[in-house]
Amino acid sequence: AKDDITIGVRLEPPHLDPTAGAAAAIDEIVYANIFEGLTRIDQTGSVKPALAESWTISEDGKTYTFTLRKGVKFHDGSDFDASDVVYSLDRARGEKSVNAQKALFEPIESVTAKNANTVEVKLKRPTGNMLFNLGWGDAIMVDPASADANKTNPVGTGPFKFSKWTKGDSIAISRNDAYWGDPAKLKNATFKIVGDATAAIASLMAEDVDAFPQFTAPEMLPQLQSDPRFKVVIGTTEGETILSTNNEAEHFKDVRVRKAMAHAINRQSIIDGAMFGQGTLIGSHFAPHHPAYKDLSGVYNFDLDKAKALMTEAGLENGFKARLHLPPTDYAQRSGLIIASDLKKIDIELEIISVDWGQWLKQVFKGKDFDLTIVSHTEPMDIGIYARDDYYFNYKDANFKALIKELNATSDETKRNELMQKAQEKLNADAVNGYLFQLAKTGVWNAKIKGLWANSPVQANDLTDVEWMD
Amino acid sequence: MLLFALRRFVSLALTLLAASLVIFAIMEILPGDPAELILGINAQADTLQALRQELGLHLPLLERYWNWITSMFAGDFGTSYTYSVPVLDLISERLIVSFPLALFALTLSTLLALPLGLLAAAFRNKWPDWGMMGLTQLGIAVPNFWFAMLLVLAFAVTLRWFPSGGFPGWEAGFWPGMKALLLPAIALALPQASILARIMRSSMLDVIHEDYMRTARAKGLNQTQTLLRHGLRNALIPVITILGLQFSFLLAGTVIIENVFFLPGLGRLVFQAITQRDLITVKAVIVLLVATVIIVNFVIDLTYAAIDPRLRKKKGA
Amino acid sequence: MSLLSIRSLNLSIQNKPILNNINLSLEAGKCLGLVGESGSGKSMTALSIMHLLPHHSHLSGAITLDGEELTKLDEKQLCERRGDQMGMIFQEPMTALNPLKTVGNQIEESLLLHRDMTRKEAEQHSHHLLERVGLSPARYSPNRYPHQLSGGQRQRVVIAIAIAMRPALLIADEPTTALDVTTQAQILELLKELMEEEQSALLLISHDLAVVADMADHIAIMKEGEIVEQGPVPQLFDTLSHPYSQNLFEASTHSPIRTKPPLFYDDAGLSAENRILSADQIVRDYSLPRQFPYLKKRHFRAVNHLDLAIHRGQSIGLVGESGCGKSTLARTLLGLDAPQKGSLLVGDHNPFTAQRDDLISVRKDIQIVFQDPNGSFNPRHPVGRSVAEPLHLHRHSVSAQEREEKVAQVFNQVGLNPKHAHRYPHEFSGGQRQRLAIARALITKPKIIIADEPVSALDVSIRAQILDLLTQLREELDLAYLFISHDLSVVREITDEVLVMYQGQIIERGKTREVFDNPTHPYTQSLIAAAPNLEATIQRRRNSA
Amino acid sequence: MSESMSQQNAIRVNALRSPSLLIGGLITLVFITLALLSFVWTPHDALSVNIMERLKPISGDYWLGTDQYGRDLFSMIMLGARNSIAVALVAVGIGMGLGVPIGTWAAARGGWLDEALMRTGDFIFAFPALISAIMITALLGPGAINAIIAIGIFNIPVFARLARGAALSLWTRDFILAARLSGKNAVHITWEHILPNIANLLIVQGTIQFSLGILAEASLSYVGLGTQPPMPSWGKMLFEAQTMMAFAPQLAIIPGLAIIFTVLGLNLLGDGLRDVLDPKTRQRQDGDLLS
Ligand SMILES: Nc1ncnc2c1ncn2[C@@H]1O[C@H](COP(=O)(O)OP(=O)(O)OP(=O)(O)O)[C@@H](O)[C@H]1O
Ligand SMILES: Nc1ncnc2c1ncn2[C@@H]1O[C@H](COP(=O)(O)OP(=O)(O)OP(=O)(O)O)[C@@H](O)[C@H]1O
Ligand SMILES: [Mg+2]
Ligand SMILES: [Mg+2]
Ligand code: NI
Repeated sequence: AKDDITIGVRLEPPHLDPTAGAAAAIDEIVYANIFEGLTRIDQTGSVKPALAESWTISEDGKTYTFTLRKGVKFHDGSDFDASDVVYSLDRARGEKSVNAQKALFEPIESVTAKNANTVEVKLKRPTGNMLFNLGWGDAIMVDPASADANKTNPVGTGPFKFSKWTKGDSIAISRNDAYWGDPAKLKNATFKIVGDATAAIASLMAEDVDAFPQFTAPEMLPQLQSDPRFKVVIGTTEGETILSTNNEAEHFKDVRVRKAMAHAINRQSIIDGAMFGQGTLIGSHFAPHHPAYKDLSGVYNFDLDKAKALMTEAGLENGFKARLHLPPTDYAQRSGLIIASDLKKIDIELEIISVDWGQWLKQVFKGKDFDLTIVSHTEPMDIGIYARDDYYFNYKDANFKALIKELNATSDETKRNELMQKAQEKLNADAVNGYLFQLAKTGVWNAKIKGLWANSPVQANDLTDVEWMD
Repeated sequence: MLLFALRRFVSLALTLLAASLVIFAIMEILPGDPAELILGINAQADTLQALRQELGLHLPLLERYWNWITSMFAGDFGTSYTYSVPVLDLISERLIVSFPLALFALTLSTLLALPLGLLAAAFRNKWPDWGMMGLTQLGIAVPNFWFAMLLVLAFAVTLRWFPSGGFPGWEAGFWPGMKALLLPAIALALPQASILARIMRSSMLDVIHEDYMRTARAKGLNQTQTLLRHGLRNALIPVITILGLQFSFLLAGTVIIENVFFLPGLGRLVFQAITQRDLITVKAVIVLLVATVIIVNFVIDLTYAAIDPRLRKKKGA
Repeated sequence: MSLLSIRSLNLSIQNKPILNNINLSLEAGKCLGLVGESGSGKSMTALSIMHLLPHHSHLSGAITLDGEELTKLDEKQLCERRGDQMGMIFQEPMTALNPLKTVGNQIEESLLLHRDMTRKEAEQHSHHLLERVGLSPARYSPNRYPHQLSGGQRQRVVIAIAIAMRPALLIADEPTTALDVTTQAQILELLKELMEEEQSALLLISHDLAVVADMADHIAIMKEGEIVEQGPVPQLFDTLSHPYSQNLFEASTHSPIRTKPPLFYDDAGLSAENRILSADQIVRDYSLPRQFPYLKKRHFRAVNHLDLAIHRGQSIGLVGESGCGKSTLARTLLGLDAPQKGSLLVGDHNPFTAQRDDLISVRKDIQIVFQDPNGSFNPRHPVGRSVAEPLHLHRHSVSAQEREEKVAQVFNQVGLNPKHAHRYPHEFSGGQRQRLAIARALITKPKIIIADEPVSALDVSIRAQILDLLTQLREELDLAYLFISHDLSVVREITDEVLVMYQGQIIERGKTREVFDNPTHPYTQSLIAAAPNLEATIQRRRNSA
Repeated sequence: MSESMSQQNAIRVNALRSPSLLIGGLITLVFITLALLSFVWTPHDALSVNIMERLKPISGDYWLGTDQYGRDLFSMIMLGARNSIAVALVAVGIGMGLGVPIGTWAAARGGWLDEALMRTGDFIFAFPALISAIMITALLGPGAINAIIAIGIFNIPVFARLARGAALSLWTRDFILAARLSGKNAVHITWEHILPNIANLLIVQGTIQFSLGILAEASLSYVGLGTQPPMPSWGKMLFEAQTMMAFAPQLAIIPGLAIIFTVLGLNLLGDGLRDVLDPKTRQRQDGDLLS
């Protein structure tokens, strides 16, 4: 069978070191292929052992002891042991750290090597998510000798080795024959950067690219589904696509206005119109495939009369004008168009302002100078952002903060789920943002390929089990 | 000649310096902080500060400009914010795609346009002329990205003769590389060729009416001989001017065409770099592009002299 | 049997008749002169012989060359005849050569085309040809490009190309119109030599009767596409019967009648207060376009340390070959182009430093008639508006109605119908336009008019009218003239005093008669000797016949 | 009076004889009418989204069908025409309004000022236009106004050069000298003599720049920097349609054809104007040496 594959990705990573940048594009290439962490998150989103064979958690939930796998080697031949773990975690949380998710490591008090295969991690307080967090790309294990060069020449412990980066075009990796686990089935894999949706379609049809794990032109899916050459796999992502609302902006301060908007927006028609049917309705900031998910998607049904009534109640029966900042993604641009048309029906006139990511970050995210914007929050389990004072939603609710505080201190699974459901209800009740839909993972690949992830609980294209069938 | 070269060099340097100043100034007022873009939305203030230090973004404006200019003279274009590799490497990697592409398109359009223009002029007001004029009108009117779309649809998706885009790299061989560049080059060349053919035609028509053409006929040369031996070279002079001007358009055209064909070229680099606020790369690429345009026009000046003896320095005349 | 014979030739272009029943014949070794005013069809007759007519032309009749009927040949056969049996020298030496090829190359081309020659042989032969036409390859390298040669030298190259194959028939279409008189004389001499040595027949086309009278054995006079009269020289001049040919002959030797006595520079009546214009040591440089951008600028000195003073009522001629700086001087005197050095006074003011009001009063006194009647009117303004333009100087004192009246008045003065004031320039003939230019110069009632070649663009009969007009106006209005021309015969007829200009300087000055009869400066001597003079030529031909 | 009438008649007759002028003028007129009409009437509301009605084929109700949001394509083309034409027109206006005075001023003044202005023009030319447009829109934010500025700036040196070149050659003409002798100053002369004589050239170049402006706006919108949603623009429509080429090719073909036709129309109009207004090309028709 064929033993090489070309995978299309949308964005080119700025570099290849997942510990030094937020870009999802980095993880999509290197995570689980080149780099591994102590734990890993599998297709279903559950935590599995990786470089740590096993672990124990102390009673108080503050001490984690990891037993490391033996005989693991980095691609450059050096051994992986406890000192590498200490180095990696200290580097990520240290003063000079440029880790984009430094906050994940904030609860860690100390990391010590008990012996060559045992590491003890002490926390400042119990942190229920710790094992999951250690499975993030930002927490991968690196070797002190090669760490600084990882941006251009990543050296990890994974089943694939980095081989070549043709900037702007592709990144090639090849099988690591000295892998500690079951070796990969593919010999070579190339990640080809195809930014443009049109180009993606063309390259797929021309069979220049074998797979697009995240195909960004949902309008083409019916077409591709009926083509026997391809397999279309719809999975889930961690991306809650929301109409982010500035809760301190004039008019939007008023929960009645926010609720009116929730009733005025026909979310199913957004999924149909913008995403061509791909996506799941949500009612809060939580991924539907998660065990703690509570389906609140029906709370605000599409009801223009109710919406108008709410507007009248808020004293805004004549409507008002507002701005809608749209980042340069298809889903945002398309949803924005429909939302603008929807809200016009309750006399909210939206001025659409397209911005690139730089401007979006500066003006919307940091400057909080916006009314509405549309963005997909792709970090897994990120409901905690609503408790952050400085976050751009400007949602400053004491009750919610207390909820999250309690959640962070809890490690009991059922208790946690309960709290999380409460948090979801709270957000839904306050209609903090417009909760539109959970972004679907629409993967398209050659029908003969097996083993690609259908869902993406973390941003990754794990190729370990991928193979061609005849 | 030495003096000439020196003066020309000084003026070239001055123009470039002015250009660099303008570019630097524009880059400075572009909204967006590169450090934030690199680290994403969850980054913390101290991390950002650390990165800013690393990138040298904390220095005062003038000092930054000075550092940039001086190191550029030393051949150091800085390190890309987003790719963390020397900008020079980045550019040279892209250049080996963009430069052949521009050259390919230029050659293609010239090879296509000149004979067509000549033919149309020779058959003025007959069907080859009408045909060519109609086609070139269309060629100018068709947006090149749209044409590119059609090309992909026809030759990559349906016929599968050429790749739909991407670039395998020259190490994959010369032909695969050329094959990848052919469709983009055609899309780029179409409007250029149309304009060029029209210029060639009208320039040839101007020349046809020159007295020396009649002199040539009076010597006993037939029409074709007259056109080729006496007309062509004279007609080329205005064509070359346009060719020089077009180069700049060609470079601009590559931005869009490289996007359509997802070619790893300079145009896409600069486009990406602008949206990612990789300002150091943007600055370098634009300086490079502007320099290219200025240098190309200089070469055009020299070409004039090669073609037209009237522009050469008088020697003992 | 004659070498060339043309029988009932008719030509029409796009159904417009151009030539009508032309009959001509020419013997080997003889010269046939073809004269007639501009547009009469001389060039078209020549091109009919060569079969190089414009597109959409229809030719009928018979043209036989050396017993062969040319109209029956196909294009390929014609190509073989052209250059080989018939050569042609074209009207414009400046543009008849390909600017991008060396002259040697352009001569060799026809040799290589018609003879089985190696490049080497062709090169040798072309050197020989250049020697023949007086451009010794040792002095003037055949590797030069046309722009490196003067007009006369270029015309010699064109002749060398035409005679390269020793054609039996040589057609020379106005071979000297673009050249100055001294060069013209040389070229005509060369043609004569060639006829003698090669026994070629020459068809010489010109609108200058004097030139043809000198060269031809036989003359045909054309008018509006027809031959109105032809005959042998010099007998033809005694028997001119057609009114047009008589008119042509008279106009060529026309001299206006003057009543007022001439006014010379040494007259006691000329005093300082009568002085209208004076120039002292003026210099005018043109900066030439740079050969390359950023290369040092080059200059061309068109007027070189020149002194001049003009008083009321004087009529002064300024002569000199084409390009010697006459027009430049005129523009400088008018205060349009600032001189680089020297001082200039118009009235009592320097036009470049004077106050605005002074300048206006100065401008009222001095006007110009431009060299080119086509270019001196804005094609988009009715001529009345252009003629009235100098009244801008009087805009505070002249009402719209007065303006109309003044325009009507000057129109009448120059013999034009005031009703035509609303017409556009292209609706007037060349002669009428020249009258309009004069009308414009007169409208402010100036004291001096600078007339820059006011007749050079006109054909002989109109030229005579304009000269009469100028003389008459001078008599009536007591104007001073600076009359610029390179045509000596014109200057001789209408000026009292003459300045001879050579390469930006005045080299001789004196009473017109005296200078013409007794030139002292060698350049003036050669100029006067070379100037064709119809009456003198006819006299000479009569004597030798 | 009769004579100047005859001149006008000659132009009129020529205009009728020039097929490119007729066809070009007609096409341009159609699109301008559509654009103007869109202010008061469109068959449907081009901005209202109606997902139920999406991707409808051509029908009596939807003359050109609907797009993926159920918007009426014909209404969008009308609105797009308005945007495209407005952007291009204002950009050409900026180019002419600033370029022509600069060019004629440079020609009248000469010397260092001329040199400085023309070098500045060269300098602007040295920046590949689209890249600079991208920079400008990155600087000012995307949007129609900024697209106009970006495109307009590049029109300035085009017109400045053209006006200067033509004016320079006019300044040496005798009729200008005559005007100077009549005591008229440079402004006066430029207004009375220079401008009327270069108007033809400017009009013809104007149509060319106009068509280039439409293409430039399309390109900018195509990369997301031109007209902003929800306002449709042809370039934007093309961009949105291209992923649907396989099953809804009409979405890409219709705006593509609209661009092609408008640009074609303008080019033909320019060609035609040149033939009609320039007596030289009229004569050229008869004076062929070859063929
Ligand atoms: N290409 C052409 N198409 C139509 N008519 C032409 C063409 N060339 C010349 N004519 C006309 O043919 C007539 C004769 O022109 P021709 O050139 O023979 O005059 P000419 O006697 O040589 O005048 P000149 O002394 O000015 O050279 C003129 O009325 C002219 O307008
Ligand atoms: N604008 C200019 N730039 C450079 N050189 C010029 C310019 N105008 C004229 N000359 C040169 O200056 C010299 C004098 O020109 P000018 O027009 O005064 O000659 P002229 O005596 O009037 O000739 P003609 O009898 O042909 O009218 C010529 O050699 C000409 O080539
Ligand atoms: Mg002639
Ligand atoms: Mg002159
Ligand atoms: Ni024809």
